[in-house]
Amino acid sequence: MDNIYISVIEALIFSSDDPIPAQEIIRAIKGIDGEDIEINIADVDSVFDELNKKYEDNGSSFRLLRIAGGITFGTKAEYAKYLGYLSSEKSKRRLSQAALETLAIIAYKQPVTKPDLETIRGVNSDYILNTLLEKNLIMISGRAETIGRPLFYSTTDEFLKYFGLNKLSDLPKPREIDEIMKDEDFLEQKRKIMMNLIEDVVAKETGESEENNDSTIE
Amino acid sequence: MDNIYISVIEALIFSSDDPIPAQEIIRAIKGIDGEDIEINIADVDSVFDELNKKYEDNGSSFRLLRIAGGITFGTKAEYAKYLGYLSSEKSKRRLSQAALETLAIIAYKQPVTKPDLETIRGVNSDYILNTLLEKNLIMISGRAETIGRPLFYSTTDEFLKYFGLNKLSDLPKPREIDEIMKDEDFLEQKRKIMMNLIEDVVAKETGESEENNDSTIE
Amino acid sequence: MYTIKLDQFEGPLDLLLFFIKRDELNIYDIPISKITKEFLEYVEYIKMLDLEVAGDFILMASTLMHIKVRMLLPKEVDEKGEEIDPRAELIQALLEYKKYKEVSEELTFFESNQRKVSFRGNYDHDEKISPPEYDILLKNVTLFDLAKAFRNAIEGVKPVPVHEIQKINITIDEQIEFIMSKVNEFKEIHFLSLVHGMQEKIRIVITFIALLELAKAAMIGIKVSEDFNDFVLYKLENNG
Repeated sequence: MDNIYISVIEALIFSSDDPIPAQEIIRAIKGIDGEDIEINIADVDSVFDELNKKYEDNGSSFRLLRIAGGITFGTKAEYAKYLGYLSSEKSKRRLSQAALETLAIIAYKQPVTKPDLETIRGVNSDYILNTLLEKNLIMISGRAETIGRPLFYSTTDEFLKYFGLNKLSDLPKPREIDEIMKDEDFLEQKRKIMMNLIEDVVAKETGESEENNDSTIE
Repeated sequence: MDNIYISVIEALIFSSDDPIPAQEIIRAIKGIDGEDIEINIADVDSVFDELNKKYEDNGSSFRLLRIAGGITFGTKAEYAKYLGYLSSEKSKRRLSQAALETLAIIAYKQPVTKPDLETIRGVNSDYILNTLLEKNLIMISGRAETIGRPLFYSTTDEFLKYFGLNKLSDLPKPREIDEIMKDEDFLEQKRKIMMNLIEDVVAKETGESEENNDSTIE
Repeated sequence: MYTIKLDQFEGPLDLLLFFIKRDELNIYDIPISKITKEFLEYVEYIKMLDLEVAGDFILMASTLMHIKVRMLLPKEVDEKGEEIDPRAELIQALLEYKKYKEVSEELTFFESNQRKVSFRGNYDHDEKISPPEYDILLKNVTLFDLAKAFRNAIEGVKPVPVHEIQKINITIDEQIEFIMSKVNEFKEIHFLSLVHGMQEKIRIVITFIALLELAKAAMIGIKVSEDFNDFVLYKLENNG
């Protein structure tokens, strides 16, 4: 095997979304450089050892691992606490999908009670509500006058800060989101209507209204 | 800064799935080893250079890049064809001319409203805004105080990452209108389009997969 | 008519720029009649193809017609008495659009280069230890902390089957006195130890209300406990 493939193999392992089997590495190299390229599983195996020796010698914080029949990179155990610190920090900042959904319902329907919220979401929301309260994104803002006088939930200033809003009325209106999201069919319809209108204007301006023929628009 | 942190910094960057800002690296190290640890942004900067020199010297296939205000590992361009052979991610479509145009306007005029954007482009932009929002290249960033209080759009970190930019000011400067006027033949643009074309032909010849449909340039 | 691929044009401004470039026209002196005529031909063609973008092209056609009509009328003047060129706005729009179109062409280069870079694909095998104590961020007592501690206290009470209605003689004033005596005695007392041994929920409720009253009247202080399901009542020095 040509030595130039050491780096190619390293790049393939680095960028693969899953541990990459040696076979796949060979397939990519032959796929690009031709079937007659000399490279086999034993070559990949020795590149594995060679690269790991290089990482060891130059004090790299990562090394190659064999996982589930493939090869992948992993960082060494001695850095585990630093990486753990960051990932726990990150998870604190990232809202899970369920939390986001709940937060969205509260943001748009506030003040809202837990029963109303759960009717909308269709699932028990105790845990999520607690999490959001703990993160200070929502607050208890009073009580409904309905039976059982359930608590009202509303969003906090922290919520506005989190989403970079000045005030609640800056939230995108559901109607506006619909407008951006509406499918092409609808746009097409709208355009046709518009075309019709503008055509009339153009016809009038140019004084050609008698020749005007709307056959293109049904 | 203690030299032991070179490897810690390498591990933190290697293990972060988004470009990691120097501040965050410092936060993780101080979070674990104490606030009195001596490490600052300049230290991280010099580790950046030091590590990149190491990767260069030992023929590594990846190196550190500054993207979207953070640091991340990325492969060198020369391995792109091998990686593209296996990864569908790399063979995905380029952005259309309409998308690029819209992004350019948003990038320079941000925050910008849909009406303002459409005035410049001269076309309805609902569909393209939706596409860019879905791709997370732009985001809703607030509301204008003008009549109808239309939503503001801005670019995201993903936008910076997509174009390999560290910060918005790294964007190419638009030419002044006077300058555009002088260059009636648009020579520069022609040259650029040609270069891009050649690049694509080369990429295709070296075997980018057939799903790769560069429909933007005929 | 030249055969041009219509989907090459991002909109009417793009098409107009094409005409100007192809015919080497002076952008500041666009022959409106000529360009309008040609533009309308394309609009017909676009309509025939029923392209999505037709509406925007027709809108531009109507703008061109407006300009054409205004060119025939006596010249308008602005406040300074200078003649207004009916084409001025269109020219400005064309140049503005061109500015961004140029940049978008440059962005294509950044895109090309960046497409050659791959990022790390798999992060599943990095060794990580997440220290749980970093999850604790709370600093101040909030209504929620208070309510949660209260609920925990309520849940700590074992449900006893009661078959006869019992009258419990307890008042807020009594509990205020009770709390003040405890606080004066111990300087600090945890809520859970304050209500420890209380058998009836109502007694805990009344005690809780009493301590809220005291806190409101600044007779006692409340602060966070290390156990986040509890909190601490403490004696305020100026009331001693």
